[in-house]
Amino acid sequence: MAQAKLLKNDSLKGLFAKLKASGRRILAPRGKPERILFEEVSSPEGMASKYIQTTLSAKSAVFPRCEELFQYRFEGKDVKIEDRQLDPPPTVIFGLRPCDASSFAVLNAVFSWDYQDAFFKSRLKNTAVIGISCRESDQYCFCTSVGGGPGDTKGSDILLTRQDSGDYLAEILTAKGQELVSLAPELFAPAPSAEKGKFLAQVPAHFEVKELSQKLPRLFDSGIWVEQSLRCLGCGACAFVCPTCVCFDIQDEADREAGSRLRCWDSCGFSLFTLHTSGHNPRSVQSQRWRQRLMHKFSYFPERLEVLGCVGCGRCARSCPADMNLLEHLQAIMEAP
Amino acid sequence: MDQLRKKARELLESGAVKTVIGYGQGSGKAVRAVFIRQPEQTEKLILDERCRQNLAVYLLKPEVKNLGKPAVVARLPVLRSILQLAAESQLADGQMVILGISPDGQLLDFASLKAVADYVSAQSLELPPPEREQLEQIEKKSPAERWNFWQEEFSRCVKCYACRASCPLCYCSRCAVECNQPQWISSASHARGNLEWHLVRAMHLAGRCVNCGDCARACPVGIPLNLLTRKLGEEVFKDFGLRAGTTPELKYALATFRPEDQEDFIR
Amino acid sequence: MSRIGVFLCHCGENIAGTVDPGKVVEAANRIPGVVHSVDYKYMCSDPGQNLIREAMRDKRLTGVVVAACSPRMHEPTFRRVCAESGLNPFLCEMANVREHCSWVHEKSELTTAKAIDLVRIMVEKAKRNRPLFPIKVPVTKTALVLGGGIAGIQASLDIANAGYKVLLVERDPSIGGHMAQLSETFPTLDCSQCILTPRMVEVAQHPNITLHTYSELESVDGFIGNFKVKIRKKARGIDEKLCTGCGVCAQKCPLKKIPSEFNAAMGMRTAIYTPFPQAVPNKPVIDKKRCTYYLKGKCKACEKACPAEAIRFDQPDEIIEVETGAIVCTTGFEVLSTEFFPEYGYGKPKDIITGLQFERLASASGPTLGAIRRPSDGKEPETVVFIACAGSRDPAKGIEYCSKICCMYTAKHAMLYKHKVHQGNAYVFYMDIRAGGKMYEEFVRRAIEEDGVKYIRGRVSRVYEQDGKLIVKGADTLLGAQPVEIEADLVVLATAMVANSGAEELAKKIHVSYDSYHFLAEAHPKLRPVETNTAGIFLAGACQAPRDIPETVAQASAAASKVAALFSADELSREPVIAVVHRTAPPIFSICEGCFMCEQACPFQAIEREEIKTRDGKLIKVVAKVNPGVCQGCGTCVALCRAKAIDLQGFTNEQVYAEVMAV
Amino acid sequence: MKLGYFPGCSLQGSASEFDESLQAIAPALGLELIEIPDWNCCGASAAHNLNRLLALALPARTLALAERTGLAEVLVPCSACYSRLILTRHELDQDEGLRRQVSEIIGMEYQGTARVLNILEVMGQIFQDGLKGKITKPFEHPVACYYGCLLVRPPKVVQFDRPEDPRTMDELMKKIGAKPIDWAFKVECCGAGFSISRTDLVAKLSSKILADAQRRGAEAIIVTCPMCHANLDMRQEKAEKWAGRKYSMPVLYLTQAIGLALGLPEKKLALHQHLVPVSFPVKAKPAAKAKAETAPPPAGQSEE
Amino acid sequence: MAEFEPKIVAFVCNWCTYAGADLTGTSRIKYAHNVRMIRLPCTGRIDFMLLLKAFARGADGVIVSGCHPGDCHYTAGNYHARRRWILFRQLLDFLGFDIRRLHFAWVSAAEGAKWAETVNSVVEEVRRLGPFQNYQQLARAGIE
Repeated sequence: MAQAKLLKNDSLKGLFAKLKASGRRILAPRGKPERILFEEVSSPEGMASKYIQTTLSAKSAVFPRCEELFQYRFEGKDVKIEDRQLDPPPTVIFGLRPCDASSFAVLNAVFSWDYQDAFFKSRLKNTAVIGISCRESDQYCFCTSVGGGPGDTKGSDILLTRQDSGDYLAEILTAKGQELVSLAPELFAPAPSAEKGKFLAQVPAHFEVKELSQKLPRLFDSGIWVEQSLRCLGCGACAFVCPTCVCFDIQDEADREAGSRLRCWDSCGFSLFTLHTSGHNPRSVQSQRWRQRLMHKFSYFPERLEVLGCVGCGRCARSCPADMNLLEHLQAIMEAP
Repeated sequence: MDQLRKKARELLESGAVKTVIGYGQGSGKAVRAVFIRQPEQTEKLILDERCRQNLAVYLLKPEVKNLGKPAVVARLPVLRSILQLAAESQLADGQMVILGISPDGQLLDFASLKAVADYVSAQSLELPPPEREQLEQIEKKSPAERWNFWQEEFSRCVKCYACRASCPLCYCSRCAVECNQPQWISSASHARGNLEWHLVRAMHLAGRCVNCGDCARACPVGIPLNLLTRKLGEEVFKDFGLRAGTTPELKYALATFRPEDQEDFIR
Repeated sequence: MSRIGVFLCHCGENIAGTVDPGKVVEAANRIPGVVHSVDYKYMCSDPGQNLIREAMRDKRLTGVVVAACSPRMHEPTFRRVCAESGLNPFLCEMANVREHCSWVHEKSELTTAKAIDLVRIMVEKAKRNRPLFPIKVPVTKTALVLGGGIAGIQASLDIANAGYKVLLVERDPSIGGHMAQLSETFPTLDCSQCILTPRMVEVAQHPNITLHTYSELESVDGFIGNFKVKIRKKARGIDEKLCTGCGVCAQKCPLKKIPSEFNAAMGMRTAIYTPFPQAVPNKPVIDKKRCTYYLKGKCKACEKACPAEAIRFDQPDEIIEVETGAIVCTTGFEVLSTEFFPEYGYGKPKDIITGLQFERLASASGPTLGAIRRPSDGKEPETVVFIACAGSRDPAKGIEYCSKICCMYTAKHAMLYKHKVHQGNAYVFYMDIRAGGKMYEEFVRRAIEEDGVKYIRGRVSRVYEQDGKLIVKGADTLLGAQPVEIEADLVVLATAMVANSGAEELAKKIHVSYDSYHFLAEAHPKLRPVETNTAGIFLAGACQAPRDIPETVAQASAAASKVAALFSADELSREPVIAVVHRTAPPIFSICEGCFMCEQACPFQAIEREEIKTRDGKLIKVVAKVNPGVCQGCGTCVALCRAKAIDLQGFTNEQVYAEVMAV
Repeated sequence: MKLGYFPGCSLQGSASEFDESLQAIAPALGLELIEIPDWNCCGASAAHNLNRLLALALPARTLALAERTGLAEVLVPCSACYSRLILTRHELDQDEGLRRQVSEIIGMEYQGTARVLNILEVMGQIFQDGLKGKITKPFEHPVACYYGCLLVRPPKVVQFDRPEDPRTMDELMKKIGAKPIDWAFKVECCGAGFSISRTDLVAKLSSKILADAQRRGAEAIIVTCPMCHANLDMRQEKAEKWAGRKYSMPVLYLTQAIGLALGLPEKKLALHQHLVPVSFPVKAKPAAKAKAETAPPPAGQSEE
Repeated sequence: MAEFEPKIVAFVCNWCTYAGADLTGTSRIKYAHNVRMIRLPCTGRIDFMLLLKAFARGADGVIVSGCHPGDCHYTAGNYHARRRWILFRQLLDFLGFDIRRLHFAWVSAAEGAKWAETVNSVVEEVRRLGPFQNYQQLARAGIE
C-alpha cells in the first residue's frame, strides 16, 4: 500500500497550514543544539534541522509525564469522583526519527497488555506520525542492532527522506498517512527519481539482540553489573529521556475541598522505586538497579511481550551525567563469559 | 598527568589505597569517572581541561566504599566539597587519600584535611567575572521577567533528580522530596512541583554549595539551576562572611548567627 | 479514625457577642473527624467542664478542641479536665476565638467565618495529636536568690525555713539594700534599722543560707530544676575568715574623702570601708578604683594596722559554680539622681537633694546623725520644699508610670523635718496624693493637720540658686494657677523609682524578658505576678515595678512559696513538647544522616550523638539524639533539618502542615 | 566661610545695629554673607497665631529661594526668625503632603535641603580655633549671657545646646576675654511681644532679669534677639521704675561685643543707637563690684 | 465588584507575637479579618517550606512575626529565623516572586497595637497587589 510521493521542502509551510486548519496540533523539534525538544508549532520556521536526535523523546505526546486520571470533591464527609472525558487533541508529530516512531509500538504493547489503558490508547489513536529518516547517526545510535534502521518505516504514518535537493521522498504508509495527504494532495507530486537508500545513515549492527536476550538471565549474579554501574549516580535521566520506559507512579494531590489523582513518570533507577514501608529494599544498591534496567528491556520485555524494550535511539547515553554508554555496556555483556 | 599516574601507581602498589577514583576516556570525546584498582591500569588516568565532574560524590556511594580505601583526584571544587562533607561529619581524616590538582595541573600532597583547608583558603574564592555576569544578567531583569524566565526553564524539568544525584552534598538517604508524611514537595513534575523542588534544593544547599556546576551539567534538559545555589552562596558570603567548603569544622550559615546580622525588611 | 469533640464557649457575651455560636457548631460538625460539637455559655465553668467530661465518656472522644479564649489562659484548665477523664491531656487543643477573633472584629459573617476557620485549623491539628507523657526531670533542691535587699532576705528566710538550701548573692559589700538606707519607715515610723537588722543577722546565721556578698551573677545555663549557675565573687581585698570586723583598717586609711554610696554622697568614707555600722557581713572591702595601693602601689596603711593580718591585696576574683533548681530575682531598684532634671539645675545646686539623700540626713546612723543640715553649708534649713512626682508621671521625661511610694515618704520626710525643726516651714508641691495602703491616708492627714506641713497642689517649673537661697517657682492650681515663689533653704526631689542600671544585662543572662523601662516582666500581671515566662525563675520586689516594703515582703514570701512548691517533689514533670529524632527498624535505623547541624544550632546544647552498632559492635552510623531533660522545645532544629529527621512533639511537621492546609 | 544670610525685618528696622555690627565684624572673621535675593518676612509670631499655612509658606519661600541660589547653609541671626525657619523646615520634613502643598502656595519647589543656622552656631564654628590673634581689645567685663526663650526651644526641634542652662554663648564670651557670670535667668522670658500691648508685664519680667544680672555683678547683658534687646534696653527705664532701683545695665548684641573685642570703633558697631548708654564703670579692683551697684546715674538720664 | 479580600496566613511565635495578639484582643483593638494565625513555639520553628505551603494553599500574603532580637524565650530562635529569612527572601526575589507579599515583623507581648497595625498595613498592601495570580496559576499548569 506504500505509495512514494515527492514533497517539496517549501511546501512544508502549506502542509503545516492545512494540518493546522484541520484542527490538528503539530509537534515538531525546536531548540538550541544541546536542548532540542518537541514543541507545538504552527509553521516550519524555527524548526531544528541539523541534529541527530531530540533530547527528550516524543513519548510525552502519548504518555504525559504528569497526567490527571480523575478529580474528586469532598462534600462534608463523603467523596464525589469526577471522571475525565478523554478527548485528547488530534496531533501530528512531525520530524520523528524512525527509532522513536517504532517506540510507540513498544509503549502500546504495555498499555494494552492485560489492562487496556484508555488514556494512552485515546492519545495514540489521535496521534499521527510524520517521520524523517536519519541521514546521520553518532556513536550512541544502535537501532540496527535492535531490529530498527535509519529508514525503517515501522510506526510512521508518512516517512520522509530528505534528498540532496532539500525536497523529501514521502512514503505514505498507513491510512492515517493517507488521510493527512488527502488534506493537501496537491503538495504530493509523483516521485519517480526520488531515492532513499542513498541518503540513509550507516548504522553498523553491533550485536545480535536475540543472543543478548538469551544470555542476560545467565548473567544475573555476575559481577559485571557492579563493575559497570560504579560510576552510575542513580538519577532518573535515562528513564525519562527514553522513548520506551513506561513505569509510572500514582500520586494523589488533595486539599480540604477537592483533589486529583495524577499519574507521573517514575524510574527504576531510584532507590525509592522499590523501598518497602518496612524499610527493606530489594534493590538497595545501584548495581541491582542498573541490572534491572537492562534485564527489563532486553530480557523480560521480549520474554513477556514478544517486543524489545529498546529501540536503540541512544538518548540514555547522550543524557547520562556519568556517561553510562548503553551500547558499550551491551557489547561488554555480549563479550562477557 | 604523568605525576598523577606515577603517584596513583605507587599508592596502589603499596596497598595504601584499594582504588583510585579519577577521570578516564569516555565515549567519543567525553571523559568519565574511572575506578582504577590495578597499578598497571593507572595509565588510563587522564587529566585535562575536560575533567570537570565532581568526583567527591563517589566517596559516599556504598559500592565505592565497599572497594576499600580510595584515592580521589581533586581539583579546587572537589577539594571544597570534601571539606564541606568533612564539616558535616560525612567524611573524616584518613578515610581517603586526596590527590590535589592545582589550577595549573600540578599534583598537590595533603597530609590532612586541615592542610586542604589552608590550601583552599589561600585560593581566591571570589566568583570569576563571567560567573558573576551570569547572575547579574538575571538580577537585572524585572521580577516579572525573572519569574517568566524561571517558569520557562522549570517547565522543562521532568523530576529526574540528576541535579540531586550529581551533587556530593545531596547525600540524604531519605531526601525531603521523598517525604510524604507530610508531602512537603509534590513529586509530580507539574509547574508547582518543579518550582517547589528547585526552591527547596537551593535553600538546602544555601551556604553549603561550593559552586562546582555539576548539577547544571547533569541536567538532561539544561536548566541553569546552579545559578540558584551560586546566588545563595554569594548572599551567604556577603551577609554572613561564610564560604562553603573552606574548613573541616562545621560553620553552617543557617545553624549559627550573629546578633548584629543586618537586614532591612523586618518591621 | 479520630473522634474529635468541639466545644464552643460563649464566654458570656465576649464570644457570642460577635460570633454566631450556632453557625460555628454546625460548621464544626461537618468537619471530617468531628463526632461531637456543642456550645455553652461558660465552658471553663464547672457545668461547662462537665459537658466535656460527659461527651468524652459518651462519644469515646480521641481528641478535644475547645474554642474559647487564649490557650495561654485556659489550656492548663481544659487539659486537666481531659486528664481527669482519662484522655491524654496533649490530645486537647484550644482555638483562640476570643482574643484573636470575637474581641477584635465587629459582629459579622466574616467574624463567624473566621471563627470557623480557627476551629477547623485546631481540629486538623487535634486529629494528628499523639498522646504525650510528661518528662521526669530531677530537681536540685537549692534556690539562688539574686539581690540581698529586704525582698531577697525575706525570700531566702522563707525558703530556708521551708528546709531547702539557699544561695543569696548580693552585689554590694553588705546585704540590706535600699531599706537599710532609710531612716524611719511609713506609716508606723519605726526605724528601718531596728526592723531590718535582726532579719539580716538571721540570714547570716541561718544554716540553710549561704551568703555571697560583693558577688555578681556571671552566667546561668540549664533549665528549671537544673540551673548551672556561675557566681563571680569579687575580690574584697581581705581574708573573710581572719577578719574580725574591728574596723581599725578603716580608721587608719588616709583617704577619708570618698563619697559614700551607702550615704548617697551625703557622707564620706575611706578606701577600705564597711558601708554602714550594722553591715552584714561586717567585713570591710577595698575600693580598688580609689585605694592608693592599687593606683600607685604605695601606702598599705590598712595592712600595717590590721591586727588579724587579714589584708590580701592580690586576692583574685573567684568563680563559684553551683547547681540550683530555682532562681528568685530580687535585684531591686534605683532612684533618679538630681542630674536628670534640667529645670532644677542639672544637679549643680548642692542643696537640691533626692529623697534617698534626705533619708540619710534623717537617719540616726547617717552622716549628720539625724540632724537635717544643708549639704552646702551645714546650716539647719528654715524652709524646706519637697517636690513630689519628680520625673514620675512625666511622659516628656519618658517615665509615664507612678513610682507609688513617693507620696508616702515625702509626707514622712516633711513630718520628720517638722519633728526636728519645729519652727521650720515645710512645703510639699504635689499633683495627687496616693496613699492607698493600710494606715497610709491617716499618716498623710497627720502630716498636714498635726505637723503643719503646707501642701501646695501644683508643679514646680524651676528651681534656681540666688544669694544662697533656692528660689522655687511653681503654681498653685487650687488658687487658679496662681504663680508661687518660695525662697527655700533645702529642696528635696521625690525622684522616680527606676529599674537597676544592670537590669537589662541581668535579664539577658537569665533569659527573662523586660518592659521598655527595663523592669523585669512577670508571666501574667494579675494571675502570675511573681513568676516569669522562663520556668523556674521567679521575681519579687521593685525589680518588677515600683513597690513599697509591705508589698515587697509579701511578694518575697509568695516567690518563696512558689520555690517551695517546686522543690516539694523530688522529680519535676516537664511539658513533653520536645524534639525527637527519627528512629525506625533496621536496615535504615534512622533517616538522620548525622550532619549534626542541629547540634550546632541548638541554643540549649540538647542534642547528643548516638552510635548505632550491630550486635557484634560494628558501627553502622552515628545519628543525633535529643536529651529530653535539656530540650526546651523551641523547634529551631526541626525547621533546620534538611532530611526532616527530627520533629517536635506537640508541633510536629504533620500537624503544622495540616494546620496550614486547613486555613 | 561662605553662608546664606537672612537678616529679617528687625535687622532692617528696629534692630539695624545688630545687622551693622554683624556686617562690621564679618570681614575680620572671614565670613562672607550672601543675602538671600528677594527674601520675605518670616511671619514672626503674628503669622502662626492666625494661619498655619501662611506661617509655613513665608519661611518656606525664603528657604526655597536660598536653595535656588545654591546656598547650602543660611545664617539667621534674629532668634525669632531662626525659630520660625527651623520650625518650618522641621514640619515640612515630617509631612511630605504638606511640603508639596506649601511648594504649590509659594509657586516654587521647596526641597528642604538648606540648613538653618543661628548666630551662636556660626560664631561657634568661627571661633572654633580661638582666633586669638584677632582679639586686640579683650572685652574684659563680667557679662550675663541672655539666650532668650526662642533660641533653645522647643528642644526636640531645635536640638541646640541644653534647653534649661545653655552654655554656647558663655563659651564664646570667654573666647573674647569676657567673664560670663553663672545666673538663673538665661532662658527666662523677657515679655517678648507684650513690649507694646502690656509694657507693665515687660517691665516686671525684664526687671527681674536685669536685677539678677546686676546682683551677680554683670556689667552688660549679651543678647541675640531684637525683641529681648528691645525689652531689656528700651524698656529698662520702665523696669527700673517698676523695681524702684537703678540698673543702667548696657545691653549688647553678641556681634557688638565681638566687634568691641576685635577693636572696631563704637560708631561702626552702632552702639550709639542703644537707649541705655554703653559705658562701663571705670576699671577698678574687683571690689568695685559692690560700687557698681550704686553707681550714680549717667548724665542725661532723666530721673522720673 | 466587591473589594478583593486577600487571604493572609500569619506564622507567629507563642511567647511574643501570639501573646501580643492576645493583648490586642484584651485591649479590643479592631483589625482586619483577613489574617489566620498559626501558633508555633518560636520563629526558629517556622520552616520556609511552610510559607510555600501557605502560598500553595491560596494565601495572597504571609506574615511571619516573633520576639524582638534578644527577647527570644529560647534565647536564639529568632536570630536563626532572621538568617533564614534573609536568604529565603533573596532566593524568592531571584526567582521573581513578589516579595512584597511576604512580611516579617518583631512584635513583643507588650505591642498589641503594633500587631493590629502590622496586620492592617499588610492586608492593605496585599489588597493593593491583588490575588497572587503567579502562584495560583501554578496549581493547574503542567498537568496534561
